[in-house]
Amino acid sequence: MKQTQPQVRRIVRKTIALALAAVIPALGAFAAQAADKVKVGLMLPYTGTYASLGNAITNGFKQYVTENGGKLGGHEIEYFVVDDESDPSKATENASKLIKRDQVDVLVGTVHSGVALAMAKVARDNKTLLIIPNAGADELTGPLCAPNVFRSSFSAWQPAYAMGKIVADRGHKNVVTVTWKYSFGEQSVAGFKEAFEKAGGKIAKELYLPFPNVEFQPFLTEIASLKPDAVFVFFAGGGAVKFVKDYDAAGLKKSIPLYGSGFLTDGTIDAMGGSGEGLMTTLHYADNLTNPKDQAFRKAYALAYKAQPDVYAVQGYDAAQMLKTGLEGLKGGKFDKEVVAKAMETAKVDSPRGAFTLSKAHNPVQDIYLRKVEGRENKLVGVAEKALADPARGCRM
Amino acid sequence: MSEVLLAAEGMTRRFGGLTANHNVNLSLERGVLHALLGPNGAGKSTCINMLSGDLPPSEGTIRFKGEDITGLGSHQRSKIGIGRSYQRTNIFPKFSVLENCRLAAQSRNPRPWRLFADALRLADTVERARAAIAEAGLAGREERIAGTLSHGEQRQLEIAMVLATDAQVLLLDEPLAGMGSDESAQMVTLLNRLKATRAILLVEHDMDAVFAVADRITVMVNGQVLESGTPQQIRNSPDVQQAYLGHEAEHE
Amino acid sequence: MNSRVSTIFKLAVLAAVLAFPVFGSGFYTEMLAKVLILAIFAMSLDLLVGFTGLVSFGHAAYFGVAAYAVALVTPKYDPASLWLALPVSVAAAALVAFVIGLFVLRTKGIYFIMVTLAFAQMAYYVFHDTPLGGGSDGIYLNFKPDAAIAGWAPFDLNEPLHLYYFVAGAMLFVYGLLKLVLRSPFGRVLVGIRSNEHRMLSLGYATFRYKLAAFTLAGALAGLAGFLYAVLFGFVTPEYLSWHKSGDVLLMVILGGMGNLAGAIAGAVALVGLQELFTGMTKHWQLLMGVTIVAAVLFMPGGMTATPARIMARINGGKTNE
Amino acid sequence: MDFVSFLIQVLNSLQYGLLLFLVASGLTLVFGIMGIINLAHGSFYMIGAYLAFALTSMTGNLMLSIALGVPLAFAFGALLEWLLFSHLYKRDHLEQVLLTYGLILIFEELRSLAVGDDVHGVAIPAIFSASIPLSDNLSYPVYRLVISVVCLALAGGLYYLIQRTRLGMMIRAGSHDRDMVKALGIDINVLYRTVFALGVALAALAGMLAAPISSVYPGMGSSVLIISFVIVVIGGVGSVWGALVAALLIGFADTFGKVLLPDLAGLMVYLVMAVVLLWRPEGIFRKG
Repeated sequence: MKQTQPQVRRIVRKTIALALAAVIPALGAFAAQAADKVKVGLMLPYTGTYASLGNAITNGFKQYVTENGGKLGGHEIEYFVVDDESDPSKATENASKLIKRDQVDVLVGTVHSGVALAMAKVARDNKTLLIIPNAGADELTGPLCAPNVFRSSFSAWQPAYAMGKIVADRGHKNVVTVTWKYSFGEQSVAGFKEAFEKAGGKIAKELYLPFPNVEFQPFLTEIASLKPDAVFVFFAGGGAVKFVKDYDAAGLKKSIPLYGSGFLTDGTIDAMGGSGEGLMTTLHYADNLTNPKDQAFRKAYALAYKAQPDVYAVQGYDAAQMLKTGLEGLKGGKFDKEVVAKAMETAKVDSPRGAFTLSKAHNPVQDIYLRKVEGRENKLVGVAEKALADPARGCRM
Repeated sequence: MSEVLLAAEGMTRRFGGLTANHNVNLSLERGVLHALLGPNGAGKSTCINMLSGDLPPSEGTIRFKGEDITGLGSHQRSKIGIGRSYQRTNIFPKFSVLENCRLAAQSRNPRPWRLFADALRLADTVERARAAIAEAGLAGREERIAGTLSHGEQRQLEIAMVLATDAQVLLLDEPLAGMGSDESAQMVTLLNRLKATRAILLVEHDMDAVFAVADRITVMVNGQVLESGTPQQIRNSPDVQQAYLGHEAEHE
Repeated sequence: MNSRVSTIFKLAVLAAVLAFPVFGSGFYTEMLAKVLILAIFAMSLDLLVGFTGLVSFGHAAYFGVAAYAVALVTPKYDPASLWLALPVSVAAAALVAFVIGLFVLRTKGIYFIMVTLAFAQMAYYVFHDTPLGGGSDGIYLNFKPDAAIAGWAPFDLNEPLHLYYFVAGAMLFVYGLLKLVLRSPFGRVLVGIRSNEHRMLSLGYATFRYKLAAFTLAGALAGLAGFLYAVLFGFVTPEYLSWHKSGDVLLMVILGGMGNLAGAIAGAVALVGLQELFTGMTKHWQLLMGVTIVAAVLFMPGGMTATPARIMARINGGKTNE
Repeated sequence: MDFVSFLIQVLNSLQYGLLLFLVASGLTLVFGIMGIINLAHGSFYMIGAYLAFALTSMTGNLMLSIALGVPLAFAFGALLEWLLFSHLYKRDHLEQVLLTYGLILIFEELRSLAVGDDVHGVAIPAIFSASIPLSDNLSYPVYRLVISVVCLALAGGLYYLIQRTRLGMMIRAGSHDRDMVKALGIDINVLYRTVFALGVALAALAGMLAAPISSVYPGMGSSVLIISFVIVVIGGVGSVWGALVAALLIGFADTFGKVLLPDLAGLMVYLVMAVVLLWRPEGIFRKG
């Protein structure tokens, strides 16, 4: 019953519009444009471990929309929000809630890779536009790439690959890797290994511990006895803090340098106390970039949300920028996802992280920075890889 | 001599350092009501638990119709015809009287694979249950919820359930406990009727009742058989008088 | 009279379920299908918790195993036959339940709760940590199973409406099956075991075998639910086997009222309904959920299905007191 | 693995096991004596860790924070028992599962509202911040050893409390037979309130002590919950010694599992539990 009434109303409205359009074409066009809001479905974690990431992404996205007066490409933006709880088992229905119930035009999400994979499936089945503002699973812009799936963040491979070369360049020959036994960790290690071995390095041992176990001591002992030249890790959040603190407390930081994918030290430096000092990581963002875009962004963000922005906020902000480019493709016309997708593909995003374009598989082609923890910041050391594109293995598009 | 149904030879049970039953020999014959007497802690419950299979003996052999059944569990012993009632009422309090006995009767012909049959319409089972209820003197109370019966009636239900399993050997653990004199009298009549076709082991505190129905009495003290014989022999045994009654006085 | 009211109520619910897609939108039809699947899941657990007295805290394992089974038997670029995938999934769940049952049924009470949890966690890690299940990110079920028999397709699961009625049919099938099983000699024994297992033993029942059979049957039906869930959503993740899922289904059973198939269904409806209601209200919806659960425990002992009777009893009791 | 590494891994196992014992000890009390399957135990651990964070940022001293926090947690536990759990003793244990499940959600959201969702660190007290060198490149943080010592002291203290004091006598009686406790003229309500509050205080203490090494983050409670259950069940419900032995067993299984059988590391803990329970279905130290 709920559904039939609007349907009737829509039919009536269409009939009237059609009649009017026949008589006064200009008026008809005007009516169509005024009604043409774009519905954006934000499917992000607002509870649980990744809640702060979900909030940062949301803030970043909304900031850009607000900067543009609530409109992107002339289309007013209407939000629909769903908490995905970072629970993959609820992901498909949450996504279809936004697509089928709220009938959003664009889906934005999410942090957790497993959830993002489920979203990508729903987006593909329903041919809805999807912009992924964080989840780094290589598959999303690899074998599962699709014309309607975009990413504003990174692939797990990117920062790790960049680090592989850095570590080799710094003269380390023999490296141990440590991460959780889950896809993101495994893909990061694979990316690192690829570049590191290509540059002549050797992985002494790959250590994995079951997610979300944080008892690192056995591995620290093993590292101490293996005596590698360096250690590469992928951890994030609480696990990252604990690993870095434990590594330092075990005295290993002095003798065996630690490197990581940038998430190790993003949003975690304060909690590490002094243990993070001097750590080198690679990511597509750093705290003291000098480009004016970043400075403006940070200032506005701090003003609006009373908090310092982080890489997640940037990714949310850029998701909105990408959407803007896409919607501009409509040239004020009715929403057409194919047109939007086509336009979005060509986006040159003026991101706070530095300008980037999108690869064929719709993943950012971006600079990866080498950063060093100084005080409470990930200070820029230099560009590790210029305009690094994910290889998009398995993408047939 | 009548047919020996259940016999224990050298049955011993130890709990850690404590010997609860030591070298107990006991035999139950068809048509004979065998009473087991003894003060608290004499090992009567341990003994009945070993006979019913609730407790494995540490040593000794238990035979049913001459066959060694020491290794069988309680459900297997029930299957071959050894039924027991419990000292503490042990029924299904939320089920009706009929369902209590029906479950007991169903165990003789369980047919678990008949998933689409209505258990309440399996005539043989229901008839057997009703017959057992009638035999135990509970006719007319079939639909009552067992937990709402009077204490005496619940004891009767215990017996009815054992009867419904068609047991040839009845191991009855204090069926008279907590009964009023009228109820006791009824139970005694019932026991007298039942023993004609079955072998009964009766563990009981009520001396009067025991001497009224028992054909044979075994007295246990400290986990050992002190004396075994006819009621007359037991009554006259100085050992029993000394040991058993002495203990009794101490304890109660 | 009371039972007539309840029969009429059940028929009304059934009619509403069957008529729903005619009026409801695609999304709500899909959501109701999900509720029906969870109802199957909850009923299968109720067979253990409510009827046999076996509190399994690892029931999601069988749900998840079947979901993975259908994903794994489906070829990458073709649909699998429904008539192969369905029996294989259910059988896989039943087999896993049987083997786990052999172990866990040796324990009792709190230990049983924990050992079922431990085995479910093992199953979780098998799919999470090994390449068998596609790793932590899960795998897609790209094609829904094909219902064709020798070229003739009675229905097509790709049609949302067909899928919905297939699910509704499965739910009715499970409800009917369990109703029949529970009045059968076998079911009566289960209820007896719940009430007093020791007595069942002394009456001559090999209770272990009965419990194992019940455990396997419950696993198979949970597998049916898992199969349908995977088909409905087309995505399988290790989280299907997580202890949170086992906890959720236990919640449904307890909320609805144990030992009552209709209660299990009501519990599934209530849990999903509340989630929908609360997530729409605030970011901190889990706070509302938690408060509701706590309030339900304190003020609704015996679950939802026992509540009308309690209210009636209080009203009647009040009258007689006056 | 060379011999020195082996010894260090043994130390790791012991140290981890003791930490696990700390987390599980409160659970085994509540579990064994009150028969409550308290799923919110992990939340109390989380609350303890956040208390440590909040109090330390106010007082600047972890030890002072603990001295303040433990009584707070005890009072909080007593309040909860009075408010919620006291209504549940006559009910089905499953309803307690349900109630405590609800509490997890409530506590987690309240935490999010009060403190937010960021990761926080708590500084190790300065006097314990040193490290002891173990091999040429590996040293052991003193604070970890301090925790181990505290855990051992706590195990001893609990043993003394349960075996030697009047409260302990009542607790032991209560875990065997509630009627007996009543018959002894003990106010069972007070006993339960005390035990529950003690359980909460222990969990919170564990959280506070662990905060400097584990950091403080959303969802930290649920990660210790299941492992605590595993320990309690392996050790035997209600047995403090059992919990200690089981915690050490798990410490060894986890440590050596990670090193020697990395592919099975996730399963290891549960495998150990399954094997123990198949061997002893009531846990290692089941009493009575």
